[in-house]
Amino acid sequence: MRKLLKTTLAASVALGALAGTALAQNTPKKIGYVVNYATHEWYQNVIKGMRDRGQQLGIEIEVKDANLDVAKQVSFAEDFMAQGVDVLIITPVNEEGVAPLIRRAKADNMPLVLEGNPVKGMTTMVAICDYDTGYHAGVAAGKYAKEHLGGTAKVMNVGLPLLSATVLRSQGFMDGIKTEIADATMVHDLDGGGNPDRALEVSSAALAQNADINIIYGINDNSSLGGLQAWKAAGKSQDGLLVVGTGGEGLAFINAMQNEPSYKIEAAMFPEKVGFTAVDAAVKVFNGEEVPEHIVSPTAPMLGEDWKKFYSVEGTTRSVNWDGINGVQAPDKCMKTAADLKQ
Amino acid sequence: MHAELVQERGGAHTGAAIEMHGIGKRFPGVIALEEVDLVLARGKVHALMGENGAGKSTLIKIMAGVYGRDAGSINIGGREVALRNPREALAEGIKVVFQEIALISEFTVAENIFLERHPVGRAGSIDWKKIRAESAALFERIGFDVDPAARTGDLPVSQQQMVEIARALAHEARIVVMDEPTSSLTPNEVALLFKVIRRLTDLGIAVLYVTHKLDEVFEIADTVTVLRDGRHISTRPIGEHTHDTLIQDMIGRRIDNLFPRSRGHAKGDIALSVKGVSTDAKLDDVSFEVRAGEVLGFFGLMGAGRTELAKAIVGFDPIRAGTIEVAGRPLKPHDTRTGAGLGIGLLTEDRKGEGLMLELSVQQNMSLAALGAFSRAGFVDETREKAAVQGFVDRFRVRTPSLNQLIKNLSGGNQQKVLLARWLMRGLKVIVVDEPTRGIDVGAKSEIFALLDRLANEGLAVVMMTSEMPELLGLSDRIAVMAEGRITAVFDRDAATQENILNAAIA
Amino acid sequence: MTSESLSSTRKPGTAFGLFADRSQIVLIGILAALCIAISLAAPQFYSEANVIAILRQCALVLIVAAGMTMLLICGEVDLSVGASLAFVGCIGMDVINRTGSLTLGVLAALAFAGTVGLFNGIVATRLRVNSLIGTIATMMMLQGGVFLYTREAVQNHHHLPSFTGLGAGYIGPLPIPVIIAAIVFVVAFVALRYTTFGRYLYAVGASENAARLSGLRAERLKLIAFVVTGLLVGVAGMILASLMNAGQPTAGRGFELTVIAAVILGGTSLSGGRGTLIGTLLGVLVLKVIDNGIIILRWNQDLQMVVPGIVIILATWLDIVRRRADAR
Amino acid sequence: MPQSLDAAHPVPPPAPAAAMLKALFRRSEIPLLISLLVVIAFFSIASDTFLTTRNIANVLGQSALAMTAGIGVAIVFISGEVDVSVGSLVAAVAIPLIVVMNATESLFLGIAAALALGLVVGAVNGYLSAYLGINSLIVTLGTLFILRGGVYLYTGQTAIPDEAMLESFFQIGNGRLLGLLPYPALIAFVLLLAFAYVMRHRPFGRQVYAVGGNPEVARLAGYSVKRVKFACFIISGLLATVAGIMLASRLGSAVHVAGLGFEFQVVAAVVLGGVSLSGGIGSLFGMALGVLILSFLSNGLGMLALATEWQLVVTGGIIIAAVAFDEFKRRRI
Repeated sequence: MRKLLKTTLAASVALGALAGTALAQNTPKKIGYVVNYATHEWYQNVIKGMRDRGQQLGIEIEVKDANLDVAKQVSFAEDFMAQGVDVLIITPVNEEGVAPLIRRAKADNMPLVLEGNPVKGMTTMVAICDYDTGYHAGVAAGKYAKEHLGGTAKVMNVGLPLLSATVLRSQGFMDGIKTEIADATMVHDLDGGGNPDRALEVSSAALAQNADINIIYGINDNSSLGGLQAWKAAGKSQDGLLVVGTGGEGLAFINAMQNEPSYKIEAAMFPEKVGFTAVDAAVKVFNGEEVPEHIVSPTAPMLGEDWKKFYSVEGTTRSVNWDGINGVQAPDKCMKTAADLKQ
Repeated sequence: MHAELVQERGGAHTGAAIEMHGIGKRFPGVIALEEVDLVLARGKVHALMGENGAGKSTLIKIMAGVYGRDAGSINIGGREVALRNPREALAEGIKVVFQEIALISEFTVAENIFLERHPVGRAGSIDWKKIRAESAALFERIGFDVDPAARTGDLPVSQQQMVEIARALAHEARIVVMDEPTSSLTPNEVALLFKVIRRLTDLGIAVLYVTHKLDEVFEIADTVTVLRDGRHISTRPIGEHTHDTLIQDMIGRRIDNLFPRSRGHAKGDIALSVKGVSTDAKLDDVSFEVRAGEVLGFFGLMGAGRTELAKAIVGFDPIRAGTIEVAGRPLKPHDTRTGAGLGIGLLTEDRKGEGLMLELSVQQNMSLAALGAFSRAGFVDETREKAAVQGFVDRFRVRTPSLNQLIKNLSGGNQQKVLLARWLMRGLKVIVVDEPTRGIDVGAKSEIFALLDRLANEGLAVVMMTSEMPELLGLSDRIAVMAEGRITAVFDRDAATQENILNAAIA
Repeated sequence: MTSESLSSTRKPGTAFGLFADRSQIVLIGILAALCIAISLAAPQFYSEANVIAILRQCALVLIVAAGMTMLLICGEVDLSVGASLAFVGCIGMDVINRTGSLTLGVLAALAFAGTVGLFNGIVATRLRVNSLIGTIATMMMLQGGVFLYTREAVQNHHHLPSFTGLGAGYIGPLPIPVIIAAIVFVVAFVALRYTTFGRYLYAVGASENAARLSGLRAERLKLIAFVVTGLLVGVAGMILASLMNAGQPTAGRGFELTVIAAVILGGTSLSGGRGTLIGTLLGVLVLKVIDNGIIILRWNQDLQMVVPGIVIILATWLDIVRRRADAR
Repeated sequence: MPQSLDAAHPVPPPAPAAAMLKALFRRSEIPLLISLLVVIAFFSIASDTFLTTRNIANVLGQSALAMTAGIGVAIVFISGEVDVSVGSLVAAVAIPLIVVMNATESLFLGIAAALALGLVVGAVNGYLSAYLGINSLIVTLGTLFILRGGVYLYTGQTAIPDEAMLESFFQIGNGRLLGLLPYPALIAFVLLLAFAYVMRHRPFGRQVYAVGGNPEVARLAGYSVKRVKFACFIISGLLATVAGIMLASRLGSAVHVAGLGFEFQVVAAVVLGGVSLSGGIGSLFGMALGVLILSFLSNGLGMLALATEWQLVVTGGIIIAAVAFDEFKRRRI
């Protein structure tokens, strides 16, 4: 309890400090955010970060959920423009699919910030580096494998080829792990749909075919947990297994890290920080300030008990330890982006 | 307009309109038609008669292009024609008026008249004005009083049947086939129908008239062809026939009395008591009683509410007011399960829609209502079930290759026997039969008639809805007449005459 | 494919039940061909682990498909099973967390799932909304409702071994879900094949009016089929929650289509009155073997959408061809 | 006599006022129109940004996709069949469109290629359903999966961007007539009028109603039931293609995840619009009203900042209520 208080205090101090700098400028009154998938925990936390920051700066944040529908996304952005918000933030369902929208926003003089994925013709984007996230988790996994798994790395990737971001994570993970274990291989590359049950299903088949898998990588927590559950359902012992998850958006990974002996690494992507940063970027764009094309929001692999530095849990509520998160350094540039995938 | 057309084309009103020779058709396990000949003369009415399953419907479906033939030739105007589908048959000038209403109920009457070909104006748009005007003119010509703009589904069945018949006039037909056209018509409409038929023959059109009603044949037909068991039996001018010879040709033996009555007048306790039943749709304060062993006949013109009454008293349709008691115990309205439990069941007039489960077998169809009796703790004892079904198949002489035959492959009369058996297997106190012999020929009719008679004799109470006078007068102990949802008169068997029944029905 | 014999028409006894119905021979052939082809290319197909993985996947689908078969036979359909599956898991997990009792959790899950089935049944039979549309609407409401209930996955707090066992446990060599599915299958098979209830379902599906006139309570029978399907979703939902060690609100997407595809593939008619549980079992196996084979063979997983689509159309067409041949 | 021709009753009876009222009420359009007005009125009061010309124009543009595809789906429904493949088809047709445009820089060739694919898919659906007699729900569910899988396989699960960047192509989905009415709304409206005319005043339209209302009767009247149904599937394929082209223009690319769940939206709107699943009943104007109701509802709930979960719950409830009402009405009146 005392710890929670301390965290909250620290957070407000941090917020206040940042708010101080921001308040010197003009602030937009209302920001419209078209999120691609609001029911997902990741985006709920992004929104939470936005609202926290918005409250600090006295900005109203309105959210519309495209619910993974590209057509609806364009419609909602249109609605916001008709409604007359001051800045628009969009998380594209698909990065190609919002190109005409950006053109129309420009024609309407509507300041626009993208979250997540870069789009041709955009002003700025706030995003984590997916490749880097995977890469650093991969390096950590390599080190762990050297120490605990006898130096072999047979990876089952519970991936999601549907999105460039998740493809980058998987690539980064493999590249990272190879820096430590040169002969690390991806034994199975799966499409787990990002869903826990689908991930469970496809992993079961893959685990049955390849008994030598010793590392499960999931592009999000649902995927890594689905893979782990498939492992458990096959009646296998978790000795000699390493599970690496990505995201760290909810309670699921904390639960797993506490209770599952193999769930040792989580590549945290701090969604709250993404939302926080996006609002700051929106204010800057609103004021016509110079902004970099890619504003990077930090990520970091968390090993073992590391998560306690960033989050505290009380019952079923998770609160942000802003001190910890703000202490994580973000790179200026990503090692690899979606643009690199196309070549 | 149309009349001239036909006359021009028809030329002399004599000679063959269509010649069919050696027609053969097989269905799985059944030879429906074998070596059947039929020649229709221009401007004449040719009656086609035959028992249940004799092959009449198969033959007219071949003429309509609904079925292909397996053997034989069809010549029209000296040309052999294929008649692969209804379109080809229509193009050859063959128009079939089926017993089942063949109208689109969502369309207006006028549009249905021109269903085969919507007249179009310039630019290919439908000429609705012409459709309206011509159908109105057509109705006026034949004296048929119905609004061409009415939605067809809103009309009573008899008027729909008349629309069907009128439709035959609107087309450039050379051959008109009518399948049991009077089965749902009122006497006035039958007269109208005969007028239409005479008009058709005056135009040189050949009419094939399929029916079971002997009186009608003697009234309208020039020639009669009889089929039996899929074979051609006889073709004779009507003048060479008497009632008896015709029946003999149809069933291969003589019947002295079509509706033999074996019963005395012994009546038991009250089996069914209906008091003040009214429904939203039709019925208005209907009350009557039926005793065990008694047959109560209900007569009424189309739309009088007989079918509605039948469905209400077995618990199929909801009622607004009134009570129904079976053997002294109250029936819960709108609940057929308690109805069946109390021992009342309905033999429906709509076999396809409400009686049969077409995709299921004879056995599954027959044992449905009595399944509970063959089961212990919810499990069906199939040996007992099968034995019972076989028993009824034998007793009712149901013609089926096996108990596993799908019921849709049986003829109408055999289907009706299966449905009757469905109730008798269960054991009833009261059976309500609605047009029990509709679409069934003389032989099967008299079988079903005899069955009902015997059942009443065994103590069953029978409520019979019928529009056929001989049936009504032959079987009923008492006759109730309905008009507009009310009972207008009740006659004892001895007091009932055709005249006073009709008078009460019109009232 | 042609047969002149009359015995090819279906027998009431064997018609909806016994093993050698001809439509099922096609499916058995497809299944055998698939198994042989896959195992030739990837011998691990027959490994114990893989067979158990396939069976466990089949179990979830089969449990719900047993109910869906009954529904389709009586002429109805339920598209809300996928959304309900997710919701059930969340509720079951939540109740276990609150009470620490597996029994109460399972009961809550069953109560909820049964209520969803009841709701679908009432909408279809009392309000007379076509169940295809009505259950799509229920699906939407459940998808929305589950996020109103919980914003995130409900984690397993107590780690009850009995709860874990529900999905991942074994009795002897057999996984518990497979045993549950086998029990459900046998009960449903017997119910459809040997009881009056089963016979009534076929009758209601073949002609609701005729069934009603024969003294059956058609609406109530349909209602029961809806509730049974709902309850089976409850069972499957708890197994899935156990397998995932959490109640996942995002689970079950597309599950309804897998289930319906399997039932249709098994020869059950969408228009009611026709279908068998053996067929459904074969349908489930075929679909899941295809799914598994595509992964085992390392084919592009996008084929997991394409191949079942083709197989279902093909199987339905073969069934039509066969029935036409029988009718000739 | 007035020439007001309703889809199902081209010649309304010249009846007294009560019967007229009854006939009016039996048409699904009137209650639907009232519902639409209630929805609009409600949100106009509840949100101050709802009833603006710009917003209304936007919603009309947004509803154009569902309306265009909905015309085809409604026609297939009226013919007594079902088409749920439109969700994947709108994504699939964008591929030939964009690929050909990128290669040839010709909007015309791109659209031709897209229409060709739509035609083929419609023909396959129609052939399998009408001529081979496979249940159309199964067929189109199958093609829904096959097409989506095919799109993923072809694109490798990425979007194909529009590299030709033709202004004309951009304008299709994003341009506005007089700077106000989005072109998609205009296209959908013209198509709606054209097909409503066909369904009421051309023999083909009447054949579709007859075939759906009673196929046996239609066959006896000499119609080729199979050919009519086949044609309906082709119409549906082509109209879904038009919707797909408009969507591709709005997205500036062929997006592999486009149209996921679109079939549910369209079917829901069509059914809400009073088009019966059993065939032969319903009108295209009813369908259009169904689409508009759902579009305004989605827009309005969004304006009230109601979360997706509430939107789902509300929409689901409305569908059940609307269809139940329709059924109730059909039985009572």
